[in-house]
Amino acid sequence: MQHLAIAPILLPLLAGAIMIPMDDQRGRLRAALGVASALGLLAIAIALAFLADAGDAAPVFVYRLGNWPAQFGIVLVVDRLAAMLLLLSAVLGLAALLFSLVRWQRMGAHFHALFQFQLMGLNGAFLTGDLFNLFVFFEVLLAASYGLALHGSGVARVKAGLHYIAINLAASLLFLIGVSMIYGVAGTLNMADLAARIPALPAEDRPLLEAGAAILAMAFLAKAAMWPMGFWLAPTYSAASPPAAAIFSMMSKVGFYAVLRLSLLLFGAEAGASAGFGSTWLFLGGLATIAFGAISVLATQDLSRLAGASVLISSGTSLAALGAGQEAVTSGALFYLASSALAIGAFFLLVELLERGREVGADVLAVTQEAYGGKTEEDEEEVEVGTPIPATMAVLGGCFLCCALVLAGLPPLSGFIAKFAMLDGILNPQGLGQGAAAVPPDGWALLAALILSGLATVLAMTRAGIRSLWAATDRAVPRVGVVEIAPILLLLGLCIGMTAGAGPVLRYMQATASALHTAPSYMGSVVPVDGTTEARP
Amino acid sequence: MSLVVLSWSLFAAQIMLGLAFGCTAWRVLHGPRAQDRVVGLDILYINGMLLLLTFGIRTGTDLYFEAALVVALLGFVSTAALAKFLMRGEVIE
Amino acid sequence: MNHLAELPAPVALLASALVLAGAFLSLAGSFGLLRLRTFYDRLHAPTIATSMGISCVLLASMVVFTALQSRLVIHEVLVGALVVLTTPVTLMLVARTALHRDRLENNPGVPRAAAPDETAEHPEAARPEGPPA
Amino acid sequence: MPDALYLSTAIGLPYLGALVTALLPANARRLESWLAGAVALLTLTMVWLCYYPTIAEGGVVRAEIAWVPQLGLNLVLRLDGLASVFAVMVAGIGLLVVLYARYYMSSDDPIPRFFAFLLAFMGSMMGLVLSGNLIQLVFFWELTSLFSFLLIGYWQHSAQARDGARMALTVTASGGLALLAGVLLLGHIVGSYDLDRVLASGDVIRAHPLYLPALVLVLLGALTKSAQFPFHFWLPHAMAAPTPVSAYLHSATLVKAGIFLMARLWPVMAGTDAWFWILGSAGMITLLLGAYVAIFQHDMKGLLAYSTISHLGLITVLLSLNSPLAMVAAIFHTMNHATFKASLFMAAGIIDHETGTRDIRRLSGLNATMPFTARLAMVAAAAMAGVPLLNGFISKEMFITETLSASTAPTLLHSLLPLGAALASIFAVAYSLRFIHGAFFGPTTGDMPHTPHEPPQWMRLPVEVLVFGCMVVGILPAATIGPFLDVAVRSVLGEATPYYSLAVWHGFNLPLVMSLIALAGGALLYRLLQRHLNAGIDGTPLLRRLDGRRLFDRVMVFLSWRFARTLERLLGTSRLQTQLRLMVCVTILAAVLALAPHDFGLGVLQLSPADPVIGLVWLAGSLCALAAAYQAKYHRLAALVLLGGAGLAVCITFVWFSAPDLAVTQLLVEVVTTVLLLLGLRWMPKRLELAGSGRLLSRLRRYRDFAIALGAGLGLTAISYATMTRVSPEGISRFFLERAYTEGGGTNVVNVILVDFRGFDTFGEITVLCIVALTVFALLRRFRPAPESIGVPDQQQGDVRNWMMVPAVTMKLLFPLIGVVAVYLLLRGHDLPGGGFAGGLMLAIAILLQYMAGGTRWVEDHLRVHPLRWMSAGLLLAGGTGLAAMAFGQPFLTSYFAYADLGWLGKLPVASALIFDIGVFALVFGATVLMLIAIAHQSVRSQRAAPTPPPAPQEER
Amino acid sequence: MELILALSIGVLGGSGVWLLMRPRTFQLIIGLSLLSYAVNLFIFSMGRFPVGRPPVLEPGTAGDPAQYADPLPQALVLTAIVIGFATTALFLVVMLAARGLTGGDHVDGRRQDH
Amino acid sequence: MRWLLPHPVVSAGLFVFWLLASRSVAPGPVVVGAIIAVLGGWALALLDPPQVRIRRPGLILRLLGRVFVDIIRSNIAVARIVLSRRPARRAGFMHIRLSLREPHALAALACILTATPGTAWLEFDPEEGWLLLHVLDLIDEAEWVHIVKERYEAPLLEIFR
Ligand code: NA
Ligand code: NA
Repeated sequence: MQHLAIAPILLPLLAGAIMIPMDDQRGRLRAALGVASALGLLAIAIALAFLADAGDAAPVFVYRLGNWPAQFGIVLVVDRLAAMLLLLSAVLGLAALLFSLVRWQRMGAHFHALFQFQLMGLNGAFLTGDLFNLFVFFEVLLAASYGLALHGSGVARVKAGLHYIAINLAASLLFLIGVSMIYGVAGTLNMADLAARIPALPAEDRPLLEAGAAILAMAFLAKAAMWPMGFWLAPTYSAASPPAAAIFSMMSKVGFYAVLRLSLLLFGAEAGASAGFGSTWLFLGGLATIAFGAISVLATQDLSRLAGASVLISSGTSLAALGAGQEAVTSGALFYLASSALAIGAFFLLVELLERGREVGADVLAVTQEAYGGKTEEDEEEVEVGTPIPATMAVLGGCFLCCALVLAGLPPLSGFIAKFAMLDGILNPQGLGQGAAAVPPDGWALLAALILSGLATVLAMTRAGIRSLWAATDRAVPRVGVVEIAPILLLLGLCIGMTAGAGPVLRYMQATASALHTAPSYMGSVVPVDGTTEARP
Repeated sequence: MSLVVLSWSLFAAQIMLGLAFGCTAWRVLHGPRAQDRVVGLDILYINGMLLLLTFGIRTGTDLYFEAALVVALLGFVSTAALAKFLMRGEVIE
Repeated sequence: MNHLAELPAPVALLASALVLAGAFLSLAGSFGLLRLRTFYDRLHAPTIATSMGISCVLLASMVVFTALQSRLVIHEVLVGALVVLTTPVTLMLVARTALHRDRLENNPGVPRAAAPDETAEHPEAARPEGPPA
Repeated sequence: MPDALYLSTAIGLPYLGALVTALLPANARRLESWLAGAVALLTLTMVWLCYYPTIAEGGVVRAEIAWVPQLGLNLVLRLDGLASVFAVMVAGIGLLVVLYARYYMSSDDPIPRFFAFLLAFMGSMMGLVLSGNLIQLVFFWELTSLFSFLLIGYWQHSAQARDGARMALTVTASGGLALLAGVLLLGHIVGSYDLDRVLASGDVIRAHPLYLPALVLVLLGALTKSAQFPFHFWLPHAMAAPTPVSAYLHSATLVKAGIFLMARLWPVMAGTDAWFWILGSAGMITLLLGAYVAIFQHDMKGLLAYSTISHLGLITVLLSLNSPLAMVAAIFHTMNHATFKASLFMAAGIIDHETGTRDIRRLSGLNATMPFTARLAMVAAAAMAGVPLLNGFISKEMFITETLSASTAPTLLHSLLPLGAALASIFAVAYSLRFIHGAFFGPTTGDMPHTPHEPPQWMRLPVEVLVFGCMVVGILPAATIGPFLDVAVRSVLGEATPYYSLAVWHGFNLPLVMSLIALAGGALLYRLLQRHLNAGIDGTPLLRRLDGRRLFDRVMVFLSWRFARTLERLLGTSRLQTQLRLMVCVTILAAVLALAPHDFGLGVLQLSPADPVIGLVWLAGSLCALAAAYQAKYHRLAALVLLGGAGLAVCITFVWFSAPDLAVTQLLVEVVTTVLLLLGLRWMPKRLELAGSGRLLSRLRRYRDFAIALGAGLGLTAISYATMTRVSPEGISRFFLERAYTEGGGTNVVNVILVDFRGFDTFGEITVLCIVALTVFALLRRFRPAPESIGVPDQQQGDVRNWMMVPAVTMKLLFPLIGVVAVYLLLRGHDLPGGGFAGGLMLAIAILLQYMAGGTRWVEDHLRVHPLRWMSAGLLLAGGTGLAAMAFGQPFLTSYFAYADLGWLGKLPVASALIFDIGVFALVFGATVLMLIAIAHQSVRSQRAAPTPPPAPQEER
Repeated sequence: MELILALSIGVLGGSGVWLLMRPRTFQLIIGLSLLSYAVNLFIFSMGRFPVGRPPVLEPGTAGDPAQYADPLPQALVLTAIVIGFATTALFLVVMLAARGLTGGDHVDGRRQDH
Repeated sequence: MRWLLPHPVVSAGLFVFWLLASRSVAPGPVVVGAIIAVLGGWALALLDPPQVRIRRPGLILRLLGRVFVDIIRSNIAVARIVLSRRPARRAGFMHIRLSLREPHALAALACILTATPGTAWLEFDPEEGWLLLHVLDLIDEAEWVHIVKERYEAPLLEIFR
């Protein structure tokens, strides 16, 4: 049973490792392996979520790799937050993978292996309880994301990929600087151990620790695309192949996850002199990101750029909500995170179907192509979609509408519940009717930001939707396969499910937020107070 | 007495090697042509390796021998690759 | 450095001499690399370091460790062997490169080919360098 | 309980119907309309079932379904008098509209979609009026916006429909967001979103400091939805919708949602000056403006649209008056307006349907060709104009009475009210006359696309029903509508319900005089304007410039182009340099901000004495680094060599401070990196130093960058120096030192950490390497070089065999030698410096050397490396070691260590960590070779450039 | 001694940051390499640069922390080196692909200014 | 035997290398060394290098001694040139026509000439056998030709025949 904690990492790893030497003749086997692994991950994630939700605030599993005591070896920690993110990444992974089966998997080499490693990296980042191991998993997921971002090659992807990689390499260096500073001052890498050490830190060492945390945060915030470090996101995501972009909708959440986990664990209420460190900046950065995302959303004419800009808004919203520092807002933000990740994933997949028919190989320089051996790859392959769906435009339109509704936070889908939950949390931090204290100014700012960004999204989505679905009447109806639309329907169906089942889902989120805001329960179960240097069992 | 002599000679030797390192680095810096830099780098590696060996003597551990071995082997590979690039325009044809 | 105190005096003195000689020769070679005026001249300087310089230091190391560990320690030979084996390769390649580039740029005083020809029969001494590339 | 069932059916059934209809085939028009009609009828029945006896007796039906109880958001279905009036309108007129649409819609249109949207809209409207929770109300509020958007844009091929739909959605959804904010404030003030609790908290709300913001936000929602000035402009453009939609949404339901909301919250939010001023001024302007503009509309539906705007303004003014009697009038006029306006829209639709045009200028003499329809339209129009004995008259008279009684109040607006009312009534008569006179009278030979004739009887039936209603209510108000109105009013006003009389005749009083003056004045005005109107000029006199649509478009364009694009350019960038610069600056700022509040200083640790050797090495190393930075633009090779110099300094430093493992690894990596970069240099463009790079601007940029770089460097120095002068914390490293040998079985603590204590990191790290190699391989398979670098480099004259003959001998000999070193590093790693990573890289270098010596083809004729297999095997081996532990019931990667006694050979240390390390070795070797070979292959590919596609540089050979 | 190392970290880091902000891809890659040297040394420096401590344990003993260097930063540096190596290789190849597809070596594609 | 040890000399070298590197002659390292030596030989065989046949071990030793002496001598000479303030010397290129063609022998000669400061191997023309040398102190060209041809080439010709 314990081993269930590591399964989300091992399963894709082994699947990926087996796929590496398979050549294109074994494409079907490779795809089957990939789907099997994704399904397995989904099953595991569901099981973990149920197990995590069954217990109290403490993590359900603390898996000690190599059987070393937690603060010396590396631990994986499964709590509600981790389980929820695992589930999200499993769902998005499955959807993106299914979508890719029709044609994107053949647009370049090693797609399936890279995809599995991507999932492994994501899962590892969510599970690990060790700061440096988090770096390693960040690198795993980033490396795979580089591969997926470049999957299919072409000018746009390579140009955007270059920026993406350069910025993330720089961010990784910041990560290392931050982690090592923290180690240099606190002498540990285990997050829980670190949290336990911070309150007792000598005053003269505190500035260094906080500076380290600030630098570390920059690495995360660059990945979460906080303004002004997120300009890479929209070009990269919009240039990436749709399945990659869909799974990337989880990637920007990783940065947020790290900030969430660490800021609440290390600088929560129990952190002594460091309590609440940086939350103001987080809040301001989040607001700036929302503003910039809203501006980008308004400014863009392109569907996939629109999707990218929506990621910015979503990131900014999560960050600002976290910066607000209220448990009630955090739970709303978690709900929002899940809902927007699903919708953005679906939107990226959908955009490709809507824009299908653009020439694939057009972006390769014609001159070199001729001189360099011509059409060597599968560039010119016909779009063969399998069984096409009926009433294509109606289905696509419906899906677009759903995505737009979730992203804009309009009823009736989960985006509305999410925004409402956050706004309610801002206005009534103690709960509705529980002492109507005056709302602080930052509450008003967040409220305005959420409402206005929703408005901007409505405007942009309406414009884009009308242009691509209604105005283009003379265009040929794209051929869309059942396998392609199914994942989109799956993701949007989950959004609908999150609306209908908002009560239980939000209850899970509230339990998660409450556990996050009470760091000692996490600390206590990861690093037991007594057995600090206890020998290997 | 002999200990003092040896210590000081090791120290002096390391200073000399450090100076040699500096001289070579200057050649690498100054060029003027690529081939000069490549030769410079080769010797830089040799100087570095000698530093490691003297350091090994100074500390009395032969654990730095591997590092020296690797320097000897790899300094060659990188300078050979540089030279090959200069000579043929690409490292692997 | 208390471990060095265990060394017998003659060994220590021998090692000192060898280390100093090796370091000095290496410094001389590097200094030559700095000082000599043409590339082809400079090609010679480092070989002082790669031959005697290294040998002396390696010998010193062998002596010291043999004395310290009271058994024959000669694995340093490997380093020497590797250097002897590899240095020519680098230098040959670099030299060949320099020749080739000088020829391409028609720098005077460089033999046109491996075989002797009329103009290069009696090459003069130090040639001026070509312009930096 | 049956009440709850009825109410949830009333909301759920339309949605269910919508779903079923959407799935029906496109040609099943009859079935679809029957289904829709049945749904509407059933919905109406449900309301009816609740109405009697509970509502009729002044009760409230309430059902609660748990949804998100934590947030105070439950599905609360609540039917009272006010809601039932609206619910009946929604379901009843819905039923009529379905019947009408059955004949109106053409078979070319996608009928299932139409009915699906219509039913969904009906459901949303029902949800709105039945909401017992404010958030739920907003929820359905936005849904009505959404489905109205879909209905307006139903004929999506028409640009007008698209623009109209977009405008409607933009305005109403924005208003909805404002409403959400307002409702949240109300919830905050009251402590609940439940309507009953909110309605009970009027005093608290009005006294709260947040009252005004909440009021403004709520009213923003109401006014946008009800098309009140200045948000009125969307409604005329929504006329691009099919006429049944206009009849339904734009007379009876959607636009009344705002009225509903204002009436709903009237008990708790009205009664203040702010309420009066906002609503009074907006309503008054709308009333007059709408009526005035309506006169000059040539499109029948346009006329009706502006008239609707005006009537909604009327109702708004009534609501603004803070008087219970005005409230009665407002509700009454709402009902009346719904009946006559819906019938008028339907009539206009019939005319459009039968003649092919709605242009009043083209229509003529329909009184003769379609007499029955004409009579119906005339009666409805008369109701609209406020002619006595029709329902419009009664409510309008109540309106005038209220304005007159309000005019005694102190403010200017109050005193202007009767004047406005009179003027608006005159306009109303004028446009009603225009509607009738323009279309039905005059010569029968208009220039109409079709020859006009009466519509099918069933298509006329809804109009007949509604007109009948107008007349009945107009003649016998108290007997027909009275009870319903009373229940509705009581549900709003409760105890404060005033006495009012629904009589047709109140005696010859001032209001009646004003009505009569209005009728006469309107007729006169129409007569005066007839010349102008017959001239057929587009646009409204005096208000030509006030084109809401143009303004809207300008705002939209400004928002997305000028504003958003400019801001995006200002606040964002697409340039990598700027992005990286920002990142560095933000990080520096973050660190400074974190350090600044404290007094950040050095620690107390005794510094170790400076070693001049390291000083010399670093003098050289620093110079190399600086020179590399300086040279990297024009002298790439020089920069590369200098980078090597700096790397060597790092390596020596590692040795100096007791980290031989790091030194070895650093060196290996540096060499492979150098070779990789060299392999890449071949494809880079030639770069010549250009004059003129010293422009002032670029010089300034460089100074700025220099300052940033200096800051970053100083920052790193300061932090590392400050840390090094501090005492080490009592950290976790003691554990590693103490257990490395006793429990990890190795003396090289670093290696034991890497393969055991923190083996999982290593596992991840080799995965990274593996991923990168795969990516490199995939990317290079589609590599296209720039045209000018395809050719063979000019240095390559003569055969490589010849040139490399002597060096190649040595390089080949080195192959096994380096291989042995690789194995050596691998096997001893656990105890001494070395390890799988170093070994793997070493072996890759051995292969690389052969490629350098012999060229790609030669090597591949002799050697078969299968890098992908090595990688896979390595990863599986490393992973398998971890899994093996699981088989023994231990966590993943738990190490096992023992000495196997091999007799005379001695004891062989068997550590699972070694197997793990072998996995690392294989993977690193495979990945490195794959990358090197993949890049190297590009030269071969380019030289083979030929019509036949070259095989991809697969791993075999 | 500490100051020398801190300064060299600063010089490496500063040069790297300078190159990071340059317009050519090759400058960027050299810059990233220099920066990763700086960062590796920086991580290493967080173990407080012990001078003259033995790098490996005496066989059969448990190490005394006062006698040995802090091994953990070293292990971290090793991981960082490997990952840095991998990413540098990847960046190189992307740089090549960009060069091939855009025809230039500007970080933003074909931009010509400075 | 051929298949087991295709390159016995190299295998022997590798075996010695291993033992030296392991710093031990215990049975364990010996066995591993033997395995590695065999594997190394096979690896080299993959590359299909020309077979080396080395004769006259005595001559090899004599040559090594001679080279050793020369290295010391030329080290001193070159060090003097480098360090002297105004060196009286004439550096220059010179051609020597070699009879050696065997690659290993040429490689050995290159090692010798490189290891001896003062002479630098620049270019070799395998067809005609012309070797282009650079000599730091080219006072007597004939003397250098003699050294290369007689002192080094002749024994090498004997050894690699
Ligand atoms: Na190691
Ligand atoms: Na020489």
